[in-house]
Amino acid sequence: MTTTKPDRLDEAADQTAPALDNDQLETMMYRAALARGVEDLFARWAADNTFQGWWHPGRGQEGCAVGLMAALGPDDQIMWYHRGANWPIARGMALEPIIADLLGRTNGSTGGKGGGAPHWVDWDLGLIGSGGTLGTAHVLGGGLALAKQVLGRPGIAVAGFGDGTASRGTFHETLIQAAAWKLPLLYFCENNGWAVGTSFADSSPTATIAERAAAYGVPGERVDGQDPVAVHAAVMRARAHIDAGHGPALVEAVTYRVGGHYFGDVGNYRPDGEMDGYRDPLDVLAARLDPSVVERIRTDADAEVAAAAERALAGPIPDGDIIFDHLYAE
Amino acid sequence: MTTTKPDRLDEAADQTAPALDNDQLETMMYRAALARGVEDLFARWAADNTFQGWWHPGRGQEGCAVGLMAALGPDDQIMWYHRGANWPIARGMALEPIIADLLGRTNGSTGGKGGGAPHWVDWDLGLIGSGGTLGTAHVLGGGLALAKQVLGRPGIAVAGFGDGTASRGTFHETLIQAAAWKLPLLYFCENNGWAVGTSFADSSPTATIAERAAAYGVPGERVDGQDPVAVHAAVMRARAHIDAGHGPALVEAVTYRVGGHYFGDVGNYRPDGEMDGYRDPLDVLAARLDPSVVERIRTDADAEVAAAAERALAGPIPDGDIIFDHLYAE
Amino acid sequence: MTQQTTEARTPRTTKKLRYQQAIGLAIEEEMRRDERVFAMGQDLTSLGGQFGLSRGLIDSFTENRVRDTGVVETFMIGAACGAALGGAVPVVDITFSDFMFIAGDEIFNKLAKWRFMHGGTPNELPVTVIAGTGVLGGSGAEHNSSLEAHLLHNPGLKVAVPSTPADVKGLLKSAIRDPDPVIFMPNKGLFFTRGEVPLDDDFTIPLGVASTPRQGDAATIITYSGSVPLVLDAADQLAADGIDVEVIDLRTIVPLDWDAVLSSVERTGRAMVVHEAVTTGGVGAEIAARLQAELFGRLEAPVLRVCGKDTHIPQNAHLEKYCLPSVEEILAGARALVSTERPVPQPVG
Amino acid sequence: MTQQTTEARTPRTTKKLRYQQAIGLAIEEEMRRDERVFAMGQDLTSLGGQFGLSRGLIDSFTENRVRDTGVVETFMIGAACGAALGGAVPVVDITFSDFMFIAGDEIFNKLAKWRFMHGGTPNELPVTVIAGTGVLGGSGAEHNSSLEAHLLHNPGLKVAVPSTPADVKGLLKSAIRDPDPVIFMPNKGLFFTRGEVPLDDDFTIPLGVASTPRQGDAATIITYSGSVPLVLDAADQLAADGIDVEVIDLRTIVPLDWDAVLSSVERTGRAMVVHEAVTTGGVGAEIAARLQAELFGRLEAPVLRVCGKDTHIPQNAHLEKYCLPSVEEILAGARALVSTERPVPQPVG
Ligand SMILES: Cc1ncc(C[n+]2csc(CCOP(=O)(O)OP(=O)(O)O)c2C)c(N)n1
Ligand SMILES: Cc1ncc(C[n+]2csc(CCOP(=O)(O)OP(=O)(O)O)c2C)c(N)n1
Ligand SMILES: [Mg+2]
Ligand SMILES: [Mg+2]
Repeated sequence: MTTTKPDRLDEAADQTAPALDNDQLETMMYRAALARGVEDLFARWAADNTFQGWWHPGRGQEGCAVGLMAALGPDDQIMWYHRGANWPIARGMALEPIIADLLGRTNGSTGGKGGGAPHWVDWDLGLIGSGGTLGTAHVLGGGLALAKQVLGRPGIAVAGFGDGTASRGTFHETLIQAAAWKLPLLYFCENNGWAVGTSFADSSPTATIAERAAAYGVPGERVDGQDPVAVHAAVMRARAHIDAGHGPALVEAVTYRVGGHYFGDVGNYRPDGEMDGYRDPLDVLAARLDPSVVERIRTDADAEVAAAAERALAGPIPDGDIIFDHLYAE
Repeated sequence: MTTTKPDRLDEAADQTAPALDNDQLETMMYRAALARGVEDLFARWAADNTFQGWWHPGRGQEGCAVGLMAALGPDDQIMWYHRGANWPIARGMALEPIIADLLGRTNGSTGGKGGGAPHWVDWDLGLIGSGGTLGTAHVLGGGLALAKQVLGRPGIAVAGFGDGTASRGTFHETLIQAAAWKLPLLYFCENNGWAVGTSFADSSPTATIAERAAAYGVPGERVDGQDPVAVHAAVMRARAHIDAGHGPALVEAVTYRVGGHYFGDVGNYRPDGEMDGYRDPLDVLAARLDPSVVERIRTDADAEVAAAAERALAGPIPDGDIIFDHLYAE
Repeated sequence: MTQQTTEARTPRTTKKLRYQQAIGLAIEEEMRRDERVFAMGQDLTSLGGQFGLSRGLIDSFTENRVRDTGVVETFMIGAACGAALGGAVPVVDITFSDFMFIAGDEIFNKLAKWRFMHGGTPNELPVTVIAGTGVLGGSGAEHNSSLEAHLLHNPGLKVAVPSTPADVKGLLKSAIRDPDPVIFMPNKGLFFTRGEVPLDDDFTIPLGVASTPRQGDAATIITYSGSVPLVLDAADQLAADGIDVEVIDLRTIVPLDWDAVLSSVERTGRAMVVHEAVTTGGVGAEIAARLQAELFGRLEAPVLRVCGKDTHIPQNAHLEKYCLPSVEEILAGARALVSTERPVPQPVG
Repeated sequence: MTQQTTEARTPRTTKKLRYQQAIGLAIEEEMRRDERVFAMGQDLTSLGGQFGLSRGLIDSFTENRVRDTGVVETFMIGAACGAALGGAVPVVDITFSDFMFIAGDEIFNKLAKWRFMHGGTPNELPVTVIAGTGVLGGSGAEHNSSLEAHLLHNPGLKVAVPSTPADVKGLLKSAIRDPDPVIFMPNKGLFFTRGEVPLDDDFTIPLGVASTPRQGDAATIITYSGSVPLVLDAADQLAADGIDVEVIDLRTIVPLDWDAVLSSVERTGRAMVVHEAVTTGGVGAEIAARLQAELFGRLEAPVLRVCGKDTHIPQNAHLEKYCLPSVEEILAGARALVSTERPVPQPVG
């Protein structure tokens, strides 16, 4: 696996892409549609103050998560990060606990602790959680991979992060140690070109994140994050390396932050023409399926989102005394 | 500037080495001899408990510091690290305050605060100090370079560190920001093959530290640290890059830790034959000079060390109340 | 009865500003005054930082003096320390004070210990770290801790915790001019409060001098930062019942104005501490420990702490109020405090 | 009169061990008992860590379970947290407790807050961090801080501070078995002290139970870690003068055994706290604050703190003694404490 230049993304993916069958593509389409439906819902709710907190929209980045998750198995564990709800949804987590967490209800996956920018968790799916300080996923994801190696358990650990977070010291300390120990760790970077108001192009000393992997003797590949099939293929290549016992790998999915950093950020720092060439990942995926199937999938997904939203809203607001819960084991 | 393999070190150096005149070589020889004399002194004093504390011998690594300092100018500022006294001595700092610091006397450069593994400082020489936690030199050295850029002041900042310390997150955060801002910063790594009892060869995922610089779009060069002239040449190349406004550069000087990690560490974890091929940097330097000159230099250096040791020992032990000094500005 | 801060020289003029704006104003004035001052932080040029504290700064100065960093907190603080050693005067916006732990070595070891370790060379280390404290609705356990007690327990740093826009300006300007590292902690919950701010660009408030926004004899309430408005509100309600409490706003935690605290409590004989930080091991513990030692036998009641609960702030904004001291708790505490009778000395054993 | 710890079931046999060795023994026993337990740290296989705490461990286990890390402190703690989430039971040797600030985010935010933020999923987070406290002659300001008060002020962690080899073994085994993250702080100044250690491999000491190595009625001295031997020495000298003080060794700071502290001080009416950490904002502040609140009017004298000076530990080993509480200071404090007369209540104002 070598670093590919952005302009060669599609060819690189096509060369070695393992086939995705139609069922898999439909599942991917369905989850992408759910994720988009939740994005739409949260945008409405943010605008009318149905929830309080800081929502970081993931709109436009659904393709990364959907492609990634299609390449993961049941033993894999995931440390995701702050943007959107794409990761848990693409992994197949139920919507009610996702939505209820945002609303701060007890039927949320954190039992009422969550809200706004939630820390969704679904233990059985290997959705271990996320930290509020950037760089958490590197060290904790590295630890999940370490546990697998120590205990001889199958699967890999995924650490998800953005382009800005690649600068954190934890990126470095974890990758160097994971490479030395050959831990089963996938670094999955969604490079959406922005860290709040700081552009990757203006602030990065390298053209890509992927090329930085070489400093750790680790393979790094850049892929078009708008194409879930290409992402899937890149992750499959990375995990072949990891599964063979060669240690960590890095995939950089190039994507777009369609909205603001958080809901309410108008983004007037963004240059004109930035979105030129933008492809909606749902359209890219839809093009691989029969239009009538896509139509049905989107209708079904919208219905599931609406039903889950209703159930989520019906959940109770937690009592004040839960603030003392979960500080220590019960 | 490109990464050179260890076996090509000498040729690379010879290709572009700026000439060092005889005076410079004699100064280098003199300072190397002083550094070795201080090493010998401290080893005796450690053995007979003349001082308390943790001395990290720098024996065998004198060539790195002497070569580096020969390439620095009066405006340059230095954050050095824990090993030996080679750095301040090679920079030309007076011996009495160096030795008295080790002894914990008030005529030490830290006025009696220091001792054992001291934090020598000589403001006028740009010897700003050192931290006790590894990785300090990266961030603080980066800050010195930043001040130069902000204030438009001449010179470069040097951050010194060992091979083990290259793994710290501060290495990464500083180099990425320094590269983005094109700060006048030199990373100078003394790779002595060991971090306490952990060997670089066994624990590093890359063959060199130098090659890691590419992840930051920064030139990295590996050089034979036993040859002060080669080190000087490499640093001159690095600083040409920095002085031209292109931002940071990294030099990795390959050297040997002749002694234990600290005085008293017997190093029974070290493999046989490790020191095969070891060249004493003083011999390497001496070979470039007239033997009689070398003889005189070493005699003079020994005399200076002995005289400084005597003055240092005559210094008073500080009063207890200095523990409250220097917490805040006076 | 609210007292004017005494340090304000008769200001030429004042202007009603948001707390948040006073930060940008102070930085801008100090950057004009001293060429060595520069600002760095994440997104300063695009947003004025995550909290917009320095919005507009980039219009007045070059990118050389208003710097956008990456997500590199150890560099931000460590390089500020290094830049101060190099002769510059950095103002670093680390946004949430919780991130001080990311740069924990740089804050607690470098900034606090460097000069001590190096025998006072250099004498000055003028770094200002802006580290938002208090609670920003819905930003969760890793963004809302109040950490001033950690700084109090680690010598070598100064700590400012302003409660009004005028204090923000006066204290921040003092912090930037101060030769020591200052952790300046604006309270995120006060960002949108407004108040008159002196426009005099030499208006400063010395570090280490508390204010007394209300005088009274019934008891002393010692507080600071986001708790000050709550305490003043409670004090108004108590006054309506004829209970006149004295309110001391510490304004800085290091140095802590012990003279103001001790002389007030000596007079009132009753003391309560109110802060948002977790009760156990908080600043209130030190104040209680010191008061009971220095005024033993002169206190009419034990020193009471009405402080943050011993837990973290959940992400769910709805739960935040349960974690923090409320006006009701302050009122109840104050009523209990003023009605406590000193127990008759009892035989021990 | 020294009291046997009550928790030791009649041990099959004991052995005289160095404090330091008891650490390795506890880790080894727990690694045999539970396959999920593994150790990591710098130079574990070559040296048993910087302090030799786990010397010989690599002879009994594979490198899969005894791991040498690089100089990667954020990884060491963060990955321990992640590994515990992944089902392993890590024991991490971070050597000097000062380095906790390097991994400050991982200690104060991740280990302490993760389960809280995730609604108690998972319930358990069994991480043991070995973080040497106290003073190791000549290792300087960044290697000798006593940081337990920072941990007390940050809910979600447990903290052990043993003073004897037997307590080391009993508490460390409890820490490794505990479902919560425990910061286990051996005192570097005690490494070479010796004591009888039960060899029973089920010998544990519960976290949160103080010991009372000496009983007495004249006053209560509350202490822990490296200060315990000094206090016991002082207590012996006081006993020779007919003053019998009670000595409480807290053994853990979180949970803190308030029952033991309160019931003793209620009986003696006089209390002193002795610890190496900086006085201001230390554990002594919390104890004093709590005692004056709960035993108001029942204390014969103010709670006295004889603790570390408000400064850092210089590199110069000769100066260390000036920073730490000494037997002389403890003696002087105790004598003043037992002779204080409660002042006659005075009119206030
Ligand atoms: C350690 C830390 N620094 C700063 C922040 C504030 N912050 C939250 S998200 C964000 C931008 C991160 O950018 P990137 O990693 O590219 O992810 P994106 O938001 O683009 O998905 C920042 C700076 C934080 N939460 N943690
Ligand atoms: C952050 C930190 N971690 C660990 C240590 C303990 N320590 C002191 S020197 C050293 C080895 C450093 O190795 P290297 O960087 O190669 O320098 P060398 O000692 O070989 O000169 C270690 C681990 C420390 N002082 N600071
Ligand atoms: Mg981004
Ligand atoms: Mg080394």
